[in-house]
Amino acid sequence: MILEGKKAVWKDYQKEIAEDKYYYVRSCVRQNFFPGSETAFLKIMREELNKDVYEHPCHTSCTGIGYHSDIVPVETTMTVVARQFALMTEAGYENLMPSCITSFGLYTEILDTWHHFPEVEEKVRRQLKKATGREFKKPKNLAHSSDVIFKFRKEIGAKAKYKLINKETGEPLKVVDHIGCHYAKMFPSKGVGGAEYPYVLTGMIEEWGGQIIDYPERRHCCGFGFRQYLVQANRGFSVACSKEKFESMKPFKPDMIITNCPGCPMFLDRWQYVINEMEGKRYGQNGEGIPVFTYEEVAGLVLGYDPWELGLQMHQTDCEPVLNKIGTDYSPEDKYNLDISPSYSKKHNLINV
Amino acid sequence: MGKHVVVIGGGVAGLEVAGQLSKVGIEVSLIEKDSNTGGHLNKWYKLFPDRRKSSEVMEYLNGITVNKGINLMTDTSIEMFNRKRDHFSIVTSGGKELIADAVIVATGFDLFKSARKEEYGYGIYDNVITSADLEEMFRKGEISLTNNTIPEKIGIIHCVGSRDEKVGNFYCSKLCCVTAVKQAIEIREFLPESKVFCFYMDMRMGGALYEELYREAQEQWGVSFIRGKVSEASETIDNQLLIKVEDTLAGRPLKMKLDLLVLMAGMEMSEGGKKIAGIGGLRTGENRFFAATDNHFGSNKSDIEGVFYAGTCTAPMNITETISHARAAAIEVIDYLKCSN
Amino acid sequence: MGKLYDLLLEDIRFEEGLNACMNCGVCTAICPAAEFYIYDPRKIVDDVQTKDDEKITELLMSETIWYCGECMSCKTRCPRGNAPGLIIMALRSLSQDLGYFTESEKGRQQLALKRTVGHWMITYGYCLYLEGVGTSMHPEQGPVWDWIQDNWKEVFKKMGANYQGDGPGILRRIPEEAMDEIREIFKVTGGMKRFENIEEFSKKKAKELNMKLDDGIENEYFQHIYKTNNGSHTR
Amino acid sequence: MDKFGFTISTGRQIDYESNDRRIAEYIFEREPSFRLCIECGGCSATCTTGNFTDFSLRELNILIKRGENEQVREKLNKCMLCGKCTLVCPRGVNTRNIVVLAKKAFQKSDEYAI
Repeated sequence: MILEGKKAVWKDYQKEIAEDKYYYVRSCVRQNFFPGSETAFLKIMREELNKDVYEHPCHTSCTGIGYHSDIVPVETTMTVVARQFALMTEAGYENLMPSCITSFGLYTEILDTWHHFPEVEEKVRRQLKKATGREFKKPKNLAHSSDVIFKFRKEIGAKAKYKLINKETGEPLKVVDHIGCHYAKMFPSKGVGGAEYPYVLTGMIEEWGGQIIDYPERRHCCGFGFRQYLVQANRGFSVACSKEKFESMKPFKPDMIITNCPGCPMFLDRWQYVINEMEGKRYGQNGEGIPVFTYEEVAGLVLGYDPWELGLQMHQTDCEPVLNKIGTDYSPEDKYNLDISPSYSKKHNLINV
Repeated sequence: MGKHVVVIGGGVAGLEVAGQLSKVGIEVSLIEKDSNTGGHLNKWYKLFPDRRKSSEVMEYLNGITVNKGINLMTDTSIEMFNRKRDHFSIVTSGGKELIADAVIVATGFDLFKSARKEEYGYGIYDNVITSADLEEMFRKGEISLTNNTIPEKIGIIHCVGSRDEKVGNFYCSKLCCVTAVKQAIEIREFLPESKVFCFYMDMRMGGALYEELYREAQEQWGVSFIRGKVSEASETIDNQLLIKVEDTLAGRPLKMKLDLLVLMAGMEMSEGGKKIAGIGGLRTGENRFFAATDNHFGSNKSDIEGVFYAGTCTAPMNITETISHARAAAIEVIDYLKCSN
Repeated sequence: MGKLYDLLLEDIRFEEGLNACMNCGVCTAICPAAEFYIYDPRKIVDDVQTKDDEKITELLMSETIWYCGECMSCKTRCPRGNAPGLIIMALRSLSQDLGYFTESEKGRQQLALKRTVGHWMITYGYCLYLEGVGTSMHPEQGPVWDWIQDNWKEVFKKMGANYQGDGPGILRRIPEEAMDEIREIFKVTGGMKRFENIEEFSKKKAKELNMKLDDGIENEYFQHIYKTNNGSHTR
Repeated sequence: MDKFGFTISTGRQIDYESNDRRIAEYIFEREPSFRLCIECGGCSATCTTGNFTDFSLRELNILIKRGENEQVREKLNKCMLCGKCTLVCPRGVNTRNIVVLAKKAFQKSDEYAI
């Protein structure tokens, strides 16, 4: 592997990411499976980085999962997305920052379609007006929330309490990055680092002390495939995809997996449990699984947030091996203790600052 | 006649056209940006279809430069280029002004920069090389991997940078298929224990003796041909390359581990040619090569009277075609100079 | 000849997704679905570009158009700028419009998706709304999911959620006015029509198969389409 | 299966490294024209069986070369050995003999002779 070659590719894919004043839209999957990640994200943005992040109470799902399950027609999806734009316009924001990769991909795709087919945009404007009376401006800047954390990775690194380094050996943790398919595969120029060697998570890991490892199935889909997971009869395909990835990364002995898509960490986490149940196979070291994290969780850990406030107890595959390696100060016995009241949730989640 | 012609580019086409013009007593200034003439040919080991040594062709071409009436200027490029009524004023990088009655553009091609096909990992994965790198190995007489071991399984990917709108090249470079076949045979000659696989979309064996060479590769050298465009390569923990392709004629995806991957880089309009097009106001086509006035009987003519094209600056060509095209350019120039008398 | 092709052309994704295919197979080579299912996106694109009504009808009734996971890896690589994934989406839409989807085991699953994801979307404004969706439908979620389901409200409170609350935040209750807008959009743009279509053709199919299909998910037909895999899709 | 309601799918890629190509090697040695196929499909087009079933001689040739032996074995007996294919082949491949040799090779491999 020649790092210089990758650096040359990364240089070709610099994307513009807004500096401040973000309009945040949430992710259906993240909310249900990794709610702590979105909470931590807002805390980092607002408290650590002093950014203006606005969330509109009336925004909804973009319909992405329904759209990619093909039960929602493209025009419906475009109009729901147009409504999101309208809410943003009305709130006086122009930098759209979705939490979800499917949404990010969908917004990117729709803006591209409208660019090439202005008549489609006009039709959507008419339909939105008819259905809701709303009008909209298109976002000036569209960046996924992982792009924004990437942008401020150095600022986060400067405040870090922990590094992604094995405190016993002094060696950097070996990290596998997994990028959501819709981040850059459809429009490589819209992703930091492009589609083939995405830099968005690699940049964070490098900055926070870890070492990214490349492995043959790095670009492979986690296997969600929308209908391929959502319907039980199809899940054999879904799990097979993740298994392909685990088999491929195993020889590299990764300490952890970091992801930027809401769904992927859930699948990479749960499928390890299923494969172990079905075949008695584990892919981590010492007979353990490979801990899987969202990038918000990793940022939170680096900043010294409590693992149980980050929601790491909502993972099926234990995250403790990583906590122990980097030396997180945490209380193992409180993992499932729900009586301890959250230290920051009220302040940072419910109110738009 | 006392005429002076400037030839831009000292590769195969430039040398040949200069030689032909000097033969009939026309004074030629041959301008070459590198310190040697011969262009890409310098890097090649043997040539298709008969696998003669490229040095033999080089010998013929270098012989031309000593012709009477050829003023060879190496390490020189063109900075300005204007038509002034009945002649051209050309300013070189050395600041010298040349006055010419006609100009021949023979700026040739550049090999496609294979790193642009990111998914094949050229410049990133250790043992991914281009057809040009392989020729270099042939010239050194040694095919080896970065860890100095000998490869056993070698894959050749056709159409790298050709027939691919992802890199903006819709056209076929037309010589890569036969180059792949030639190189596959040569690998087998060098490494009799090796296995060679060519991954192609179509085998475009449209030149004299090409198909015969293809047959020889199958029959005598046991080269395998698999129809499918390789989707990606990645590096395994033992430094092998895992490739993914559809074996389209079996209708099944196929994965294979290789020790060495060779990319058949296509041909593109040269950077030098683009520069000349810019300063000379010469028209280029959608494929970015120079656009001739007529595809059938004006392939040497530009839109500017007195400016002609020779060789691969207009389209991918093999050496035979390049030499023919250069000779045709000489005839056009001689004709033009006669008429302008 | 070409009538169905013309219908496909009305889908903007089809126009974006199909130039001329040269059968290089780069899509199939990288396709996760082709790796596991007996599936070849190259072949589908090639069949579609013949414009042959008979071939397209066969596709619309087939299992094969339902294997794609819409990861769009194919779009990254196609040297002709095609996106087989988008072509598949257009085929799936047309299959549902014409009611052909119930002719295949995988196609029939659209009702399951409509009654889960679709239902959540127009009821709550989220594509996923998993309170109460226990491990019976999702055994792969593991013991942690049991714990989360058993302690749903407390877990979400601890995670800083605004569960069913007013204002912004995680799993907030989206105001009824906002939901009215979403439902109106579905009405105006054909989303409701798609839902009705899926229901209507599924009911017809259930009758044909002599299976019970009531509302919701606790009925014979739903459970059948959600769980049945006849094993012919993979090797 | 019982607990989860599905099993983990297995891949259907041709896995070049794990396939056994001894059947192909056996044929290469005895029928050198096997190497010459350019997969034009002339044989399949003229093949009587191919015109009535989904049997494809062209595909069979490839599957043998890739070592997809299970599939080859299954398809092999569909050939009626009429030899019409050899009349049309532009590369002079003795397709009929390839089928004959493949059958022999399977027989031998069943007897553990190759």
